[in-house]
Order: sequence, then structure tokens, then C-alpha cells
Amino acid sequence: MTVQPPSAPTESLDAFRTRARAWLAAADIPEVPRDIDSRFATLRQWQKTLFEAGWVGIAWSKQAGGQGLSHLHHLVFVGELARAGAPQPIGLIGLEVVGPSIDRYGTDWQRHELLPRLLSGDDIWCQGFSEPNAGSDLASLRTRAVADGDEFLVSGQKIWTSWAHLSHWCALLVRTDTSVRKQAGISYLLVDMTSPGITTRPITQMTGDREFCEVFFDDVRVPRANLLGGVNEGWAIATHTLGSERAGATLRRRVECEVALDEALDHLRAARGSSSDDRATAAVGRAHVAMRVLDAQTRQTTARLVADTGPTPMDSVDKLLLTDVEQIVFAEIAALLGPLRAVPGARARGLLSQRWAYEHLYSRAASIYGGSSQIQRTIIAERLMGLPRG
Amino acid sequence: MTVQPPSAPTESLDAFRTRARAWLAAADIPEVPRDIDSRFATLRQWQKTLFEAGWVGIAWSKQAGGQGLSHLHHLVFVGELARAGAPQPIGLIGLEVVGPSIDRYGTDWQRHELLPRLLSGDDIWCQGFSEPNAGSDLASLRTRAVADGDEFLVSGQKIWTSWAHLSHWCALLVRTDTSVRKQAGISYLLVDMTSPGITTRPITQMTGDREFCEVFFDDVRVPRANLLGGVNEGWAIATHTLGSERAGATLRRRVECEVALDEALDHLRAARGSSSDDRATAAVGRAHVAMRVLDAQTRQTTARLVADTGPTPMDSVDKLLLTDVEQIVFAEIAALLGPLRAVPGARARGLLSQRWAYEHLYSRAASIYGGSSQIQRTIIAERLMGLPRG
Amino acid sequence: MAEPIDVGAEYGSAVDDYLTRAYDGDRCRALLSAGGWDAGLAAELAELGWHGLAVPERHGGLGAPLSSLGPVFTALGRHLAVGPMLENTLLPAVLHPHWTIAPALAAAVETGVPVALVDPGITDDRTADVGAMTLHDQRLSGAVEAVRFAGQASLLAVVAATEAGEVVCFVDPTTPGVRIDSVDSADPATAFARVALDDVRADGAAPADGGELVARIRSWARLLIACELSGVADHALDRTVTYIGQREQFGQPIGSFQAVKHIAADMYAQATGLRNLCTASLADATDASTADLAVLAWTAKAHAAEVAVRVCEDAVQLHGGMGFTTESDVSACYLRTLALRSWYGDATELQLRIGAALLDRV
Amino acid sequence: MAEPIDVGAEYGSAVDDYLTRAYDGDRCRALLSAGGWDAGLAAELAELGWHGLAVPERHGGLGAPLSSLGPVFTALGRHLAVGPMLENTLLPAVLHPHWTIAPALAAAVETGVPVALVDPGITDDRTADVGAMTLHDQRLSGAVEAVRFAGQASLLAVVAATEAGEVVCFVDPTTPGVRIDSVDSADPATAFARVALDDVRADGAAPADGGELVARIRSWARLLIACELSGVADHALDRTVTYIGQREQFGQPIGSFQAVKHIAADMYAQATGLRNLCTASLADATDASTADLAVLAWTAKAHAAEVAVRVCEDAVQLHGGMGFTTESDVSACYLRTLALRSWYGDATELQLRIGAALLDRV
Repeated sequence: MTVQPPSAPTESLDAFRTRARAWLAAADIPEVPRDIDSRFATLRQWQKTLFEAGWVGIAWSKQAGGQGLSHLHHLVFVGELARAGAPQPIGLIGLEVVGPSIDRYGTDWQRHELLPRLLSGDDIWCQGFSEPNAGSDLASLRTRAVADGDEFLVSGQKIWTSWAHLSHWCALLVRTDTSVRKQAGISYLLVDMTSPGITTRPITQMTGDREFCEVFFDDVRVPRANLLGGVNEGWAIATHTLGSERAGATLRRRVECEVALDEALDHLRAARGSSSDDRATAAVGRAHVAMRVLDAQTRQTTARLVADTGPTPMDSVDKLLLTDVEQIVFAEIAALLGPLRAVPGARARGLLSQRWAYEHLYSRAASIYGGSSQIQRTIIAERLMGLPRG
Repeated sequence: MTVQPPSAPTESLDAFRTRARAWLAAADIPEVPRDIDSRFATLRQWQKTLFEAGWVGIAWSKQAGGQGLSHLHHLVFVGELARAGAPQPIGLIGLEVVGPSIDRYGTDWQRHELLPRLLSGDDIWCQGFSEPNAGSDLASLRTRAVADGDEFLVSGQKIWTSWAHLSHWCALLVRTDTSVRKQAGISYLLVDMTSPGITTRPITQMTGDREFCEVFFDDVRVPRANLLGGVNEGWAIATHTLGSERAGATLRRRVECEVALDEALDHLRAARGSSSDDRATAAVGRAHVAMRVLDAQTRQTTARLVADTGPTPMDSVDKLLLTDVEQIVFAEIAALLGPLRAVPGARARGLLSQRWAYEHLYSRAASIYGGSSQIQRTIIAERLMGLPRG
Repeated sequence: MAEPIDVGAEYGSAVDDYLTRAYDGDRCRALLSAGGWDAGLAAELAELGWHGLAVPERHGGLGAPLSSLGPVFTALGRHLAVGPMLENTLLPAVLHPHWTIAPALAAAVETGVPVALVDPGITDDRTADVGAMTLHDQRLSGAVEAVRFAGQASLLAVVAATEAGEVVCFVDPTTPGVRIDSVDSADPATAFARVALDDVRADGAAPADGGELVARIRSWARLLIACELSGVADHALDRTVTYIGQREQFGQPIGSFQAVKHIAADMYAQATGLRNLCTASLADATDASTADLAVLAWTAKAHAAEVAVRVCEDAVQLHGGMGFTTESDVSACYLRTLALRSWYGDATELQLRIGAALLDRV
Repeated sequence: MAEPIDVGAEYGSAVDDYLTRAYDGDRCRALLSAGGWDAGLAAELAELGWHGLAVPERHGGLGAPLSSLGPVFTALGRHLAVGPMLENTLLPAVLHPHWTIAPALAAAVETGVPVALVDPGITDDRTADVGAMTLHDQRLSGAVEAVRFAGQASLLAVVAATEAGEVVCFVDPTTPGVRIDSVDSADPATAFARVALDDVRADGAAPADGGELVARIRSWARLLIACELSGVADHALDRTVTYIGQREQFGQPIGSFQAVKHIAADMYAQATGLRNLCTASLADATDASTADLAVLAWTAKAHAAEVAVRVCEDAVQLHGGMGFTTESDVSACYLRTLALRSWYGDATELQLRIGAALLDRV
């Protein structure tokens, strides 16, 4: 496979789609192994392949090493990846959360040193934001960094850090001032995961996945040059980037759900033959309605992304509806497995049990991660509806 | 129809049921008119008929003018009335809320003067507890009573007072002390509805019913002899009686729902003929499951009533489940009306549109009256589950 | 994916503005308890020219696409407008090739005297209860139990079954053999009648394009009712936000209680989702094939039926006892929603049709 | 209405006490990730005599009614007990007339080595996916994709179709023509195998009473699974109450937030309703006709399937990220619930059967 020349910045979406489709049709799309170490290795290699072909950092500026195209181009590629049955690049945390923050708030050294390897997949980044005692109340984090000459000494514990045990770098929020309002005493450090004093422990999810980790920091030394932005400016950086990333994540998830539902429909059609199956019919009807709601909702999301409105409380409406839709879609499909849900290798109505049971379980996490549905409802009530704070 | 002799206190439930069934089979059960004045007159006459035959105050003591039987006997009769398609006596507020309070907390004069006419239906009582600005927060009521010699001068406004415009007496909660905790400054007055200064205004419900009223008190004079219990003891009396009545109300409503569902089933069976109708089949299945849940739940309620445990927070679980069940049952049945729901006189699947649309609408009020579902959930969480007060 | 254009938003705002000025408040409330029909209002709206929006310019209309009626119906729903808007805007626009044989179509646009749609196809579920209509040798026989505004109509557009499929025919309501009996209505914004035809001669459409035309009428009826339901849900939501921000219990507005807040936030999200679904469906409908249009319309109507009912039920709940009285707007919203929910199919019925259509595709 | 007696509550408490002492904690957690079968535990429970509860006294059992197994299964559910309890308690008790031809039934009671029930009737919905089994001339052929504990069983009780209806036959798993392939399990408390029989000679029940017997086994399986699901829901609820009382966010226990409280209160009400439904169903089951027993069992199972899933989903939600990991009990509760939900029918399937049965009654 040869590296294609980066396209002109004015490339139309249709032309871009055609080029992406052609490339994917010829590409050697990897099977994703179940074993977590091989999965990581395979997906990292896939990111490298995508990068070399010019499909990573599509909406990043050329100066930052990207393709200088628009968010819509990026979304088109996300969709084409999903439709081709190809995995997304594994370094999403780096590409969508950490990278944009470094690009915007970083020093020259940080940008030049870190961004190229982040894009290429040579460095995979993880995100050390959440803590065991600060779930929905993210700002109450307690991991401390104390200045010590040219370094910070970091101690504390993070959780829900995906791929931490295999990552090279960590974007870490730390408390640098305990005397002020909780949001005002937080700094953002870029931490080399090979630093002495870091240990990681993968947590098993009920899906069987083990990519989320606890990360323990025990007097870890981080050079002052690795501070992103100023001391105590971490909260603003983190929330800006988390907010910006949300719209992209919503749109990516929409495509994943759409592709999955289409696939389920193919299986159901193939298995149904000529016999009627009212239960599957009703389930497909409900799932389709839900998916259309998400499609309609994300047209607004796309419009906001194009207009670059930045984070808004409307993101919470998106999140709530997205959660609703994916939970409806996968619950409907998974219910069609009947008693064979208990047997992962079986097929019911043409649907492979383990595949759809997995999707269903995974959808249950949607109302928890990225701000629980309870948090989203409070944001909507107070910030969009103007209801009084309790 | 002759008045039957009161049965021996040891009459078995089966014997009692047989006697009730025989009486009802021979009784002249009235059609209930739609017009509210005629409805009131008809139902009042029906209570008199029931009273004269010994079917009112079944579980009241003989001293108080009742039949001296058990709560279970009373429940059997409630069920037999429903199954015979006969209305319940109209004076339920008197029989289940006010009467027991007068019997327990009243003076000799109050008991002898008021209870006999309350039982016979000569006096119909209404309940002046709720106020426009004190819905779920009942104790914040503002209707004031000021002592003035041998009288109280009452001013204020009540709401949701059923049949107020046609009632003879009102059980009224008033504020007699504004300097203490809100629950501690409430008194319970027995007010003659013909007193000068009382005006009533019926409110139309979305069901079309007009038996709930607003009641305005404008310097109404109430003799001190009409105070039930002591001054500022009204809250304890009201909550005791409201609590005791709840179990009975739950059991009565269960019977009504059961009878209605059976009737719907009869219509559906008759209309179905031999054609299959999956939608009706599924609806009946769901409604039956719900009804069985209520049946099972109310076995516990009955056990508590027999053991005379008094009000408990378990009543809130009953209320929540009862609400759930009636809303499921009537939503399922009403949905079978399809577009003909809009045309009250039409029949769909053998179901008369206006009948089942009414039942459905009425069921929606179940989560509001008698303590909203939100209030019940708070009680369950704090008093049964021991969760911390917010 | 179609671009998110806001079809006919301008018309919608105009209707919204007019109704805010001339209809809201006492007049609305009075008409909601007056049987769903008011000749004065019908004439007034006709006068304003609203019915001609989607009528071709050669017939004196504005020639806007049918999708531009969507925002109009959302506005009508938001104001709980009473009367035969579907009959007076959609039918003249869709049936314009037949204006010559049915001049009452043109009159409806001008005067507001409606053309009633006599359609046994308002549900696919237990159609026997609704009735049936057949056409043999250009003569119509049958009955339909529930026809909107038939008692007020100057013309009946009758959907009848033939051996070759369904067709639309026209009948003058004064023709011998036509029997129209007004019946009670549980929909505060609609008057109903039962229509029976006994061997009545029909003027009308050729069977050749009948099926297509009937499908088109029903699809657009579903889309516009979905928009109207979206408007009703918006109205119930608005009233609720106002109410819970003001109503105090336990010394604070009930809208400051988290449990209330979260119910309200769900209403907001659901109503927003429905609004966006309507907008997207209208945008996609314009160029859709008959089959795709049907699926779009089933989908929008199915979701609208479900969401509007849910939002109104929450609105009633958060209003407490007051929401259950006719003195609050939300009770009218709920009754209207319950009536429209199953008109041309509720969620359960339509989901089955959607599922069947999708599973049959190869 | 049967009196609200608490059938077998004593047995339930005994099981509860034992499991609290000897099973909870590390052992439970270890077994939940060990494939759903542990020979040691099976032998231990047999040793305790639990499997003989509903076995007639003449066979050395306690002769208690089948309904007394209900509280036992509730306790098993509450402790997320792993293993073939249904196979070891229900089958020997129901099939006791056949102990002489199938001595493994007695052995199951004594040793805990299970009798597997090979039943294509675990769902009525798309049965083709599950498999089929037929009996001709006393010879069995067919396959069933999912059989609990067939890989561990000393005997197969096979439900097979004949021209005269369904019958139960017995097959020694070592007979030639029997093929048992263990398969992966998504149920943390159950091991599964695929069972195929190729022209295998059957010992077994006479077809005469076959239908009755098969109906009885399935009804009791449904009732006991409903009880187990009720126990699982109770467990998820208990863990959640503890968790939200301790876990702090924004400076207070999350259980003090009204929105969390109200979700928890609904869980409590739902779990209570299910528990009471199970108790009432067991009380009514004892004297019920086969037809009534079937409706009772469908009803209890339908409701259990729905409520247990809902309660577990809320439990996971209120546990936040932690609820989604295998380190919390609620995730195991949820996985167990999802596996049992459709075993012998979920709510959707069974509601249709209930509705059909009720509408067919005259």
C-alpha cells in the first residue's frame, strides 16, 4: 500500500468519500483479536496504516500534522470505516481529547515533541481524569502534584483509564492547590507512563473487556516542562476539550449503531426466509424509529460542529437521546436471542448470540460514562430550562 | 325490601358473602345518572337502602351504629357490590375518614349527634383538608380559625373537596396557631355546610366529572362544640385517619380494577369471534400480569388490616404498585380502542369507547391524589430503606 | 443524509404569531369546549390564505412544497388550534388534479368549509370496527364510523376499495343515499360524524393511479399529524416549565426538587428529539419515493404518538391535581394527544408496518 | 383467593443461613467466574439434604409440597448460587413415579450429580433455533442447542414430540448415538451443552400422561425461576441500598439526592411486588389444575423476567462505573438475570400465551 498524497483542502465531501471508499476497499482491514494485548498491537498497527495513508487527524491543521480538512470530512471517514467493518484508530483519546488540548494550550516543545507520535500511533495516550471518589463530581479529584524544583511529585489514584497498562503517555489532572475552590486548584500534566512509581491494574467489565484500568501514582516525578497551560489552569483546559470532543463522539457512536442495526437486519432477513415473525418485526420497527430519532438529532449536532459553536448544554440533550436510542436498539435486538442469549456460540434468528449480547451490555454503560444520565438531566433542567438550582 | 336482622358477630365470611350476594341479587340496583345532581340524589338514596338493610358501617362497632363485624366482612361486601355492578355508598368520606375520627376523638355529643345521620346517608360529609397552595405539603395549610367567644371565625380556601356543593357537613383542617411548627398549629373542625359565609365552586376534571370543588370560607362562625379533639390536635387526628383509610381504599380500588378487567375481557371475547388479534392478546396478557401483582400485593394489605397494624410506610409501596397496575391495565385496554377512542359512542373490539377512555383518564389521576407518586417514593426511600434525608 | 434545512419555517412563524395574537387565551379555551368546530375561525383562517400554501400557483395558491405545511402544523399544535386544518390544506393541495370535477376543493381553500376525508384506512388494526367502503360500477356503498368534520363538509373525498386497489372518489354530501350523523367527540379540537353511503354515484379519480394517491394522502396526513403532536408536546412542556418554576411546595418552587427537575429534563429531551425528527422527516419527504415516504411517515407518526403522550402525561403529573382539571392547558393537550395518537396508527401498529417493510427489503 | 401462607419459608431461611455462612463472599465470586459448575458445591448441597425436600417420603425425601421449593430458590437467587439446583430438586420430585427405570434420579438427590432436562420447549418463540426432539418406535432423534448441565449429567430427561403429544424419556448419556458438546456460557451460574441424539433408544414415560407431565415440569420450572429471579432482584436491591448510603459525591451520600432516592424507591416497590407475587403464586399453585397452574406460572415468570431486569439495570446505573465491572455483585446479578429472563419464556412471549388462554375461556 502506498502513501497517498494529502488531498487539496477544498476536496468535496463526495470526492473525499469516494477516495476513502476506494482506499478502504483495497485496504487490508485487520480482524480484531479478543486477547487484549494482541488487540492493542493490532489496532495500533492499524492506526499507523491509516496515518501513513493520510486518514488520521483529518480535521487537524496541517501545521499540527493533520490533513487540514473539515470536521465533516472527518465524520465521513468515521462513517466509511464503520461501514467497511474496519476498526476506528485506537488512539482516540489522544486524537480527540489530548491532542487538540496540546495543540491549543501546549508549548512549542510539547507540540513538536508529542503530536507527531500521537498521530502516527507510535504513542498511545490515556486519560487520567476520573478518580474512585470523584465520579460525577470530577472536580473533587484528589491526586496531588507538589512542585519540587523543576519537577512535580505526583501521588494518587485514577480510575476508568482506558488502555492505561499499554499506553505511553497519560493526560493527568492533578490538584496543585487545595486552598481554593475545587475547580481552581487543578493542573494538567503530560505524564510519561514509563516513569517510576506508576502501576496499573486492569478492571474487568461485565462485557468481558479489560481495557479500563486503575492507575496508581506513588511519588511520580514529572518534569515541569510537561505542564500543559499554567499551574491551576487544568480544569478549563480539560472541560473545553471534553466538551468539544462530545459532539464528535456522539456522531461516531451514531454511525456505529446504524451500521450494527443494518447488520442485524441483514441477519434477520437472511434467517427469516418466508415465515412470519411478529416479534422480530415489532423489534425492528421500534429499533428503526429510535435510529431515525438519533439520525434527526445528530443533524443538529453536525450543524453545531460545522458552525464550531463549542460545547453547549444541548450536548446533554444529544447524550440523553443517544443513550436512549442505543439502549432501545440493542435491547430490542438482544431480546430476539431468547434463551439462546445464555449460549454465546448459538444463533437465534440468524443473530450470533455473543455479538448481540455484547452490544446490549455495552449499551447499558452509555447512561453512565461521559457524564451519567442523572448529570445530563440536571444540566438540561438548570441550563436549558432555567429551573432553579436545588 | 325488608331490613334484615343484623347477623351474629361470629358470622363466617362465607355465610356473610352468601347473605350479601342473595341480598344484592334481589336488590333494586340503581343506574347511576350522568347529571351530577341526580347522581348525588340517586347515590344518597342507595346509601340509605344499604344502611337500612344493614350493609353500611359493617366493621363499625355496634355502639357507634355499625354492624360490629370485621374489616374482612366489610371487604367482602365491597367486592360483592363491585361484582354486582352496584355503586359504593356515596358517603365514603364520612364512612372511612371522618366517622372513625369522630368515633375515636369526638365528644359524646358529637358522636350521638353526627354519626347516625352519617351512616344513614342523611348527612353526606366532605373533607376540607387540601388547599390551593398546600398540595403535597398538606401541613402548610393557611385557612385560619380565630377563637371568638364560644365560636371560631374561619376564613380561607380549600380545594379538591368532593361533593362540597351538595354536602351537609365538612371535616375542616384549620390553622389555629401560627407561632409553632406547622403541624403543631392545626385544629380539626366539624362544619355545617349551611353556615353563612361558605361558597363552593365545582371544578371540571378532564374526565368530565365535576364532583371536586373549591370551597371558600369567609368569616364562617363554627361553634366551639364542633372542635374535634383539642385545639391544635388536628394534624394527629387527620393523619391517623388518613393512614387507616388507605388500606381500605387500596382494597376497594383493587376490586374495582378486577371487575373492570373482567368486563373488558368479556367484551373482547364476545367481539373476537374466531379471528386472531395479537394486539388484544398481548394487551390482555400484560393487564392480567399487572392485576395478579396487585392481587398478590393486597394479600399483604389485607393481612395488615386484619392484624390492625395501623398506618405504615408499606402503605406507600401499596399505593405505588396500585397506581402502576391501574395505569397499566387501563392504558392497555384503552389502547385497543385505536382511532375510535376519539368517538365516545363507538365500539372497538366490542369495547365501548367512552367507558374505557374514562377509565384510562381516571387511572392517570392515581399517581396524583392521596399523595403523589413522588411523595410515596420519598417516604419509601427515607422510612423503609433508611436513605438519608436530602 | 439530507441537509438540515428548516422547511417552511417562515410560514410556521407567521401562523404562530397570528395565533398568539388572535387565538390564545379565552378564545382558545372557549373553542376547545365547543365541539371542535367553529365556522367563524374556519372562515378567518381561510381569509388569511393559509389553506393555499401548498396549492399550485395555477390554482391561486403559493405553490410551496407539502413539507412547508409541517411547521404550520407544529404551530397549530402549539396553540391547540381547533378545526379542519388537515382537510383544508392537505386535501386541496394533493387533490389539485381533480379540482375541475370537485370545485369544493377550491372553495375549501377560499372559505374554510372543509372537504371531509372518508377513509376506513385510519387504522390497519381491526379495520372492521372502523368500517369499509367499496366501489362497484362507479357506485359507493359502506360506512365509516369516525370521519373528521363530515358534518360540516361541502364535499366528501371517499377512499374506497375496488378490485384493482383503493381509489379516491368524490361525493356531494347532499346526494340521496348519503347519510351523515354527527357523533360526540372526545377530541377537543375535532368534530366527528358517521358517514354511510348506500349505492351512491361517485365522481372521481381513475383507479389507475388510485393506490399511489391514497398512499400519498395517508403519508402526508401522518407527517402533518406528527408535526401537530410535536407542537402539542412543546406546548405542554412550556406550560410545565412555567408552572414548576412558580408553584411552591415545602417553601420552594417544585422545579427546584431534583426528582421534578429530572422528569422535566426528560420531557425536554423527548420533545426536542421529536421536533428534530419532524424537521428531518419533512426534509427527506420531498424527494422520497412512495414507499420511502410511507416509511418516513410511519416512523414520524409512531414516534410522535409515543412521545407526545409521554410528555403530556408527565406534564399532567407535574401539575398535580390542577393538571387533571379543564382549567389547565395541559389537560387539553393530553386529550388532544390521545385523540391524535391512534389517528392513522399509533406506535404499536406502525412499528409493525415499519418492521415488515424493512425486513421485506432485499 | 388463597390465604397468604408463607410456604416453605422455613426451608428458605435454612438455605439462606447456610449460604450466608458457607458460600457468600470469595467463594461465591470465584465460582461465578468458573463456568457455572462446581462438583464440590453440588456434592455439598446434596449432602445437606436440600434436594430431597419435595421428594416423597417413601423415596427418602421430606415429602414437602413443590411450592416449598419456592423460598429455597428465592434464597438461592439472593446468594447467586451456582449449579444445577433446578435439575437436582425439581426433576427427582416431579419424576418420582419413574425412579425405578431411572435410578439416577435418586442418585441426583444423594450426590448432586444432575439429571439434565433436554427440552426444546424452553421457548415457544422461534423454536427452530433451539432444536427439536422426536420419538418414533421408542427411538429418539434430534438436537437441542442449549441444555443446562448436560455435560455434567448422569442422566438425560428428554422431552420429545410424538404424534400423540410430548413425552418425557430417559437416556443414559453414555449410550451410543448420544453426543454432548459443552459450550460457552453467558450465565455465570450455569454450564451449558449442546445435546444431539441420533436414533437412541429411550427408556421412559408412557405417552398417555406425557403432556400433563411435561406441562407440570415446565410450569414448576417457571415458578421456581421466578422465585430465583426475585431473590436476585432482592440481592441487587440490597447491594444498591448499601452502596448509595455510603458512596459520596458532591459532599454527601448519593442516596440523599432525590433523583437517586426515587429510582431506589421504585426498585424497592418493584422487588417487593415481585416477592409477593411469587409467594401468592406458590400458594395458589398447590391445588391448581394443569391449565390454571400454567397461567400462574406464565404470569409469575413474565413478571419476574421484567422486574428483575429493571431492578438490576437500575442497580447497575446507581452503582455508576463500578456497577459495570465484575468487581461489583450487581453486575453478576444482571448477567444472571439476563440469562434466566428468557429461559422458559420472557415477558413478551408469555404475555401472549396468557392473553390467548384468557381470551379462549368462555
